[in-house]
Amino acid sequence: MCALTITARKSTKANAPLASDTENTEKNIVMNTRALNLWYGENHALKNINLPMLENDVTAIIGPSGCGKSTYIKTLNRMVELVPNVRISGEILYRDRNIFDKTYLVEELRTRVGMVFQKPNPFPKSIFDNVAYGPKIHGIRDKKILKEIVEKSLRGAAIWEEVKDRLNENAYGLSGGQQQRLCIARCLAIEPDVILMDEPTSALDPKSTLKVEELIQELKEKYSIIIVTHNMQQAARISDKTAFFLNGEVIEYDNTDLIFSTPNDKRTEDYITGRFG
Amino acid sequence: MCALTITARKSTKANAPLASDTENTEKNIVMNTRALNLWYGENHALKNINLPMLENDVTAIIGPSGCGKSTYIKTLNRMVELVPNVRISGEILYRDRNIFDKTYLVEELRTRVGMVFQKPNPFPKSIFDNVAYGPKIHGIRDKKILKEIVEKSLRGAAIWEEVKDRLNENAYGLSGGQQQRLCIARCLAIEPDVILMDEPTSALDPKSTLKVEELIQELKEKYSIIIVTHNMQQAARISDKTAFFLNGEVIEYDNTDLIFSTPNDKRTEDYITGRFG
Amino acid sequence: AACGSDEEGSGNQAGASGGELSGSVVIDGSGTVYPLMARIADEFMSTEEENVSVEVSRSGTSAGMKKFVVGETDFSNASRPIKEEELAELDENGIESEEFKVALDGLTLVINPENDWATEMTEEEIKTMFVTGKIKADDDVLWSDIRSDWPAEKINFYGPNENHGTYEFFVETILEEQELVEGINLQQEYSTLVSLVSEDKYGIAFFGYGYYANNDDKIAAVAIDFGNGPVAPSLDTIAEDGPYAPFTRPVFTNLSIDAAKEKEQVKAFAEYVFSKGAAEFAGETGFAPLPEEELQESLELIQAID
Amino acid sequence: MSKTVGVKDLIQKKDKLSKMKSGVEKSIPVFLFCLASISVLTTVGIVSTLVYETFLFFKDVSLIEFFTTTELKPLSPVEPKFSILPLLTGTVMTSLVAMLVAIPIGLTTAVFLSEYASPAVRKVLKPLIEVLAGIPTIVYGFFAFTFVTPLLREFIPALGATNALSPGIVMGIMIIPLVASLSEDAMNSVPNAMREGAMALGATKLEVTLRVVIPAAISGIIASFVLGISRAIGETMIVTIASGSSKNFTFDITQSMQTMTAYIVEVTSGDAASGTTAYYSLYAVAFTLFVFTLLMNMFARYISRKYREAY
Amino acid sequence: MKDMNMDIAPEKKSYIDLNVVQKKMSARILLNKIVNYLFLLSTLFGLIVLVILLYRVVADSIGWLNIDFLTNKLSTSPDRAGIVGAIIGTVWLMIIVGPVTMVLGIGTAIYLEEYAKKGRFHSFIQTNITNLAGVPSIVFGLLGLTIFVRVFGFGSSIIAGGLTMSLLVLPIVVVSAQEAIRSVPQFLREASYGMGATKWQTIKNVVLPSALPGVLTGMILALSRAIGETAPLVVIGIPALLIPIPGSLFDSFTVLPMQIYYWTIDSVLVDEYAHLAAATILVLLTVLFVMNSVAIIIRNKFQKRY
Ligand SMILES: Nc1ncnc2c1ncn2[C@@H]1O[C@H](COP(=O)(O)OP(=O)(O)OP(=O)(O)O)[C@@H](O)[C@H]1O
Ligand SMILES: Nc1ncnc2c1ncn2[C@@H]1O[C@H](COP(=O)(O)OP(=O)(O)OP(=O)(O)O)[C@@H](O)[C@H]1O
Ligand SMILES: [Mg+2]
Ligand SMILES: [Mg+2]
Ligand SMILES: O=P([O-])([O-])[O-]
Repeated sequence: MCALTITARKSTKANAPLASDTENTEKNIVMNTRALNLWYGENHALKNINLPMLENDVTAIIGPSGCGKSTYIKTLNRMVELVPNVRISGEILYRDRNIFDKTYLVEELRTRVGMVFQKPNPFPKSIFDNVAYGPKIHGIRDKKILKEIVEKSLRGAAIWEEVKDRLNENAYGLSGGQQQRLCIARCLAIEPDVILMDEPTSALDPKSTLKVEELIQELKEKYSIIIVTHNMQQAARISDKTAFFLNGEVIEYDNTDLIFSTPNDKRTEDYITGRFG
Repeated sequence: MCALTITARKSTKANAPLASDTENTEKNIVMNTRALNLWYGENHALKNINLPMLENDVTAIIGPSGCGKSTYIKTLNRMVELVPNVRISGEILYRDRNIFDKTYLVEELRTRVGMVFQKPNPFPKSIFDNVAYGPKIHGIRDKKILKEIVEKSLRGAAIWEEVKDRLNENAYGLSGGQQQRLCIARCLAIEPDVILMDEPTSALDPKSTLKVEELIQELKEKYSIIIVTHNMQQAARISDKTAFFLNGEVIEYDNTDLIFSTPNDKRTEDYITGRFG
Repeated sequence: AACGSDEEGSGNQAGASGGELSGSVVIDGSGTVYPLMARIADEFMSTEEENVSVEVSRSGTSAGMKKFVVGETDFSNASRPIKEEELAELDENGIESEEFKVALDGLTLVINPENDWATEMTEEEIKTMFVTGKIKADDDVLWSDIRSDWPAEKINFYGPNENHGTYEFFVETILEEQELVEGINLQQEYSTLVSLVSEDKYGIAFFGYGYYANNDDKIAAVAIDFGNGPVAPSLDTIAEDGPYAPFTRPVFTNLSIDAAKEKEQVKAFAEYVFSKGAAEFAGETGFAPLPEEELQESLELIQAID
Repeated sequence: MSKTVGVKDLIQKKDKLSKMKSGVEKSIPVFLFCLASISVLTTVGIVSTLVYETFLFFKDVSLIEFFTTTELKPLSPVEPKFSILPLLTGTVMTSLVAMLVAIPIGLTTAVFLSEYASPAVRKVLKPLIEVLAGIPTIVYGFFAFTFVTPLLREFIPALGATNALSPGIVMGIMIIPLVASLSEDAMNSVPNAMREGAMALGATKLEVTLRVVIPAAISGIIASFVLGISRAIGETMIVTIASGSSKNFTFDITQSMQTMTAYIVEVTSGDAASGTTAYYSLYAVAFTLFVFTLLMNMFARYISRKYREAY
Repeated sequence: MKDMNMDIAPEKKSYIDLNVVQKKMSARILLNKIVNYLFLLSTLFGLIVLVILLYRVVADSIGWLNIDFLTNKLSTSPDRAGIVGAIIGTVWLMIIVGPVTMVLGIGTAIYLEEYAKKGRFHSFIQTNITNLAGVPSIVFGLLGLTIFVRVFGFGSSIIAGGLTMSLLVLPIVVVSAQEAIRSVPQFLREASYGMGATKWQTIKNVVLPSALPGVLTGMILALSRAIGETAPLVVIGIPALLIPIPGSLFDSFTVLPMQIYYWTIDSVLVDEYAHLAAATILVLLTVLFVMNSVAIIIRNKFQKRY
């Protein structure tokens, strides 16, 4: 697809994302957000967002509570439209196609852009059925193929060894950390292209968090990942790019190491050093 | 009544209250807690509490969340007994009489030991009726006397000027800070001897907080006050004595200035300097 | 062939575990006649034709007729003769029907068992006391207004309501269309009337003999003097030409001839009613059986249907 | 990955197929909409049948006769009279008796369960009381007729074998759980902080209940009363069996009275032939009954919404 | 206690006289105690009635409720009478009410909760359902009589009774299904949408299975209401004597409560009918008890696992 052409630029307002045009200019842009605005009724929740997302990168989104992180990530697979009275302007290109296009079926988009949620949310079904859910709704009925997919996905989510003997047990019997990896496996089962993760470790204990973080590092080999986190250290540890949101605006966007070492914006610095949020 | 004779002493465990026997040995003890233990079912919430409370003093109770502050203060007027499955051992002397005595009627105790709650909880009645409620249930029917009581109490709670023209309006029309002072007025109307306050300002904005703090300073001329607070500065500002609770035990009890300047216990110091809680 | 087997069946297989007929017989109409018809139907189904289903409702004489004239029912019981309008409607709908007397009922005046004065009354006394304004303008009639040595207590009148053929018979035939006394307590259920009188020392009610006969432990019947000394209602006295005759009335059932022609089971049941049922079960349900010749006549009429 | 099937391709192929099936996706809401409309159709059906036949009735009988005279003799061969007042008094008197039983007992039950009983006691008593609501009304009718009336007779000799009192009481018992559970819900939604505020002033439970909890929950409590009344007005079998069918205009609850519902039963199961005024009268009565209960239900919802305190 | 007054600082003008307060205190507390017991008594009142009611029913049915009673067909003679017909009629009724209310009720609930836009139309349907829940059952009987019995010409058949009953209990099913659907956490829906599932796939595969226990509980409660309901069937017209067992949806039928009704009012004719009514009540109550227990078990077993 098209190579990253956007370099450091200023939008009309002061909220321009700054992508330092170093090293990874040759990476493809998977999703590209352009002049995105979003309103919940009267509440202007996202303001003129411009943000690229590179292939096989981990992009972290950080910012204080209520700044619009979840809203943004849910816009990327149009889950935000489940909220009544949402209004959206601007465009988001996924592989060069505008996801808000009339002809773009949301179901198709969501099959390509998977999502992992803050609280592990397995279905109250067996472990097997949880993972097989996606392939099944997309019309794969063949038992043998389903089995292969389930195993492959569970392996991919680094949970296969722990659950292979209890695939028919209810997913609610798993620990929180296992449930979250199961949800990742469920997401992998439809072989998405992009994975969105909204604070995937915030409900987990430190050990499970570590496991999921390691997993994300592995997954980025094959998938492009966007992760929302309120944990600065986590963003620093696992992401390649970081965007800092504040009050619905992108204050700064750059390579993670740069954001955390030499932020351009005073507000970013204040946030990173724990002066608010 | 009896003068304060308890001086620094160690209980069997390490949780002995330490009252430095300086200056105020001549003040009366209003309430005295001795070897108090309390269980919620299996949960041992208060462990061998020994704590005096001096007349016309403000005693602050501080400690991290869940340490038993509310439980303790609710034990002092036996409100804690409203919780099912509560078990209590030990004794609390109010003016030398054990409040757990079979012959001691809770209603009588609560008329002497008033209480102000964390969240303002006026009744859904008029301002007048809120304040008159206590006197009325205690048998005062005379309209004129009731009016006098209401005015006096509202003045006492420093809210008279703000509400004198709208006594018949519903109390829910008041702001949070006004509601809290109304609740204090309601408490004053039955002319209690001791006033218990459980985080009375935690639901208020800074301005209202200040007003209530000033009020507490005035009230202590006439009443003995125990105040639970999670706000260290507040404790330091308004109290004479401070008790530090941790895990249901009293770690340290002393003059407020001593506690905040030279705590005896490492855990107190850690808490005060914000290392936990 | 089916017709033949039917005739044999009703003759030979009585008491056997079941005949060859099936299908349903639908009966509606009078509540007075209901106990008798239900009893006959029950017996018919348990001893004669196990596979025939006879359903008996009791929406009342007139309501039953409404269904009968449009062909919804096969039999319509009645506690009064069929009316001209009803015949006209049957005609209009092209339904051929026949009215048969089934049994005799005696209109019974009942009082509380503790009432020890009015155990005998004359026909005339009954006729005057139940008519409005006859004794007193305000109708607050006292027992002593009828005979001076009776208690000076108000009479409480009860009776079945206008839904019932019994009401019509009482008002039209016995009271000769004079208006019923004001303030009479009219009820839909006979059970209610029985209870009311059994609890009311000064009460008096009228209804069919059957409801009295089954409750003679709770209520008492007035013996009526029709001029030849008091006659208590009983199965014997209410029989044809018995001494209670002025207050007896026949009860009927109307048969749809068309239904009898079309459905063997309807005809079979009709034959059963007049060959056996009406005579055998009248007594136990509180009716006097009709004379045998009359039943035989009806039976022959039915057997002649083809 | 290499050894497995290309899930991505599989999905894309199948998806094209399934998107063709998106007709299903589109038609399902339409289908469900049709199902949901049945409930509306039911209302339309009720209203239109009632209104049409009621209209026919009022062609024969004037509104004035219906609502202001006092005689009801629908099947009289001499001179039929149509007044709803005897039925209204019957309905009002039985419902009044019912509410005199259900309101005090239901409310005190609610108070006991919500304010006095320990959670353990509450957990046992509450479902037991709700059993009362699940007993079929025909059973209550039987109970009223064969047990309560004879029992009351011991104390009130003048009581008729059918009367308004006994079914009224039994209806009240049946309605206790309704009043109790709705009132209890209302009291439970009064925040505990309010109770604690009063207790801390030395109030007894009774004072807390009477002066704080009940006033705060009053809208829900009144709503429960109104729904109870509406239930009593619409109740049929108990009164049909136990209150008789006397159509006298009277307020004497020791005597037989007929309610609107019992009248409908009598006329439909009785002798009135369709097409007659008597037959139409049953629709006029039913329409009155329908409007009555509808208004009460709407009123109940209105007050419980309007006066819900903002705590 | 005297020195309590002394504790109060002299400049503080006191309105509260502690001695008075104290004197009143014991009276207040005593009152509270007494009232506590009064309230308990009042709470127990309902239960006492329940016990009496059950005791009477059991006592009256002893000797009458046996296997024969359960397996015999209906009869006019008390010692032969049984309720197998009413039991099977009740089952037939459920065969209509179950599926009809399930489809209508769940469909309506899904539409309201998942599809309808929260607006005027939504609240119109919602209000309509709440109002229907408050319409007296006898009015539903009239609806059934007019629409199903007359207009559709089903007569007093199972299908007419079943459809009427279905409309009557529909609001119960809709409301409980709505609650069940609403209690399915949003995150489960999101999880499904996140996989590219369509709305209907999400409802079918995630929402309905999770809501099932709640829906089932509502269904059972609705069915038990339908089993015990009498008034609409009285209006529709159920034969007083129906011996045959219904074999199709278009047959006449009777159900347990109707049998209780007829036996209760006919107990005046035949005393033993009161015992038959009691025995039938016991059967009905047992059925309802079992159904409600199942509902409670389902509810407890599947309660909130999220
Ligand atoms: N469903 C909704 N309806 C209306 N407003 C909403 C909704 N969801 C979020 N908002 C508002 O949009 C803004 C952004 O919310 P969002 O959930 O995206 O914040 P966030 O950055 O994810 O916060 P957090 O860190 O707490 O999850 C907030 O002001 C919030 O109140
Ligand atoms: N009603 C109750 N039933 C059972 N346990 C309770 C109850 N209330 C409090 N506890 C437990 O008792 C302990 C002390 O609680 P308490 O409310 O006194 O703490 P606290 O110091 O007031 O905390 P906070 O600062 O959060 O108000 C905690 O472990 C709490 O979980
Ligand atoms: Mg968020
Ligand atoms: Mg607390
Ligand atoms: O029910 P009847 O026989 O009196 O019409």
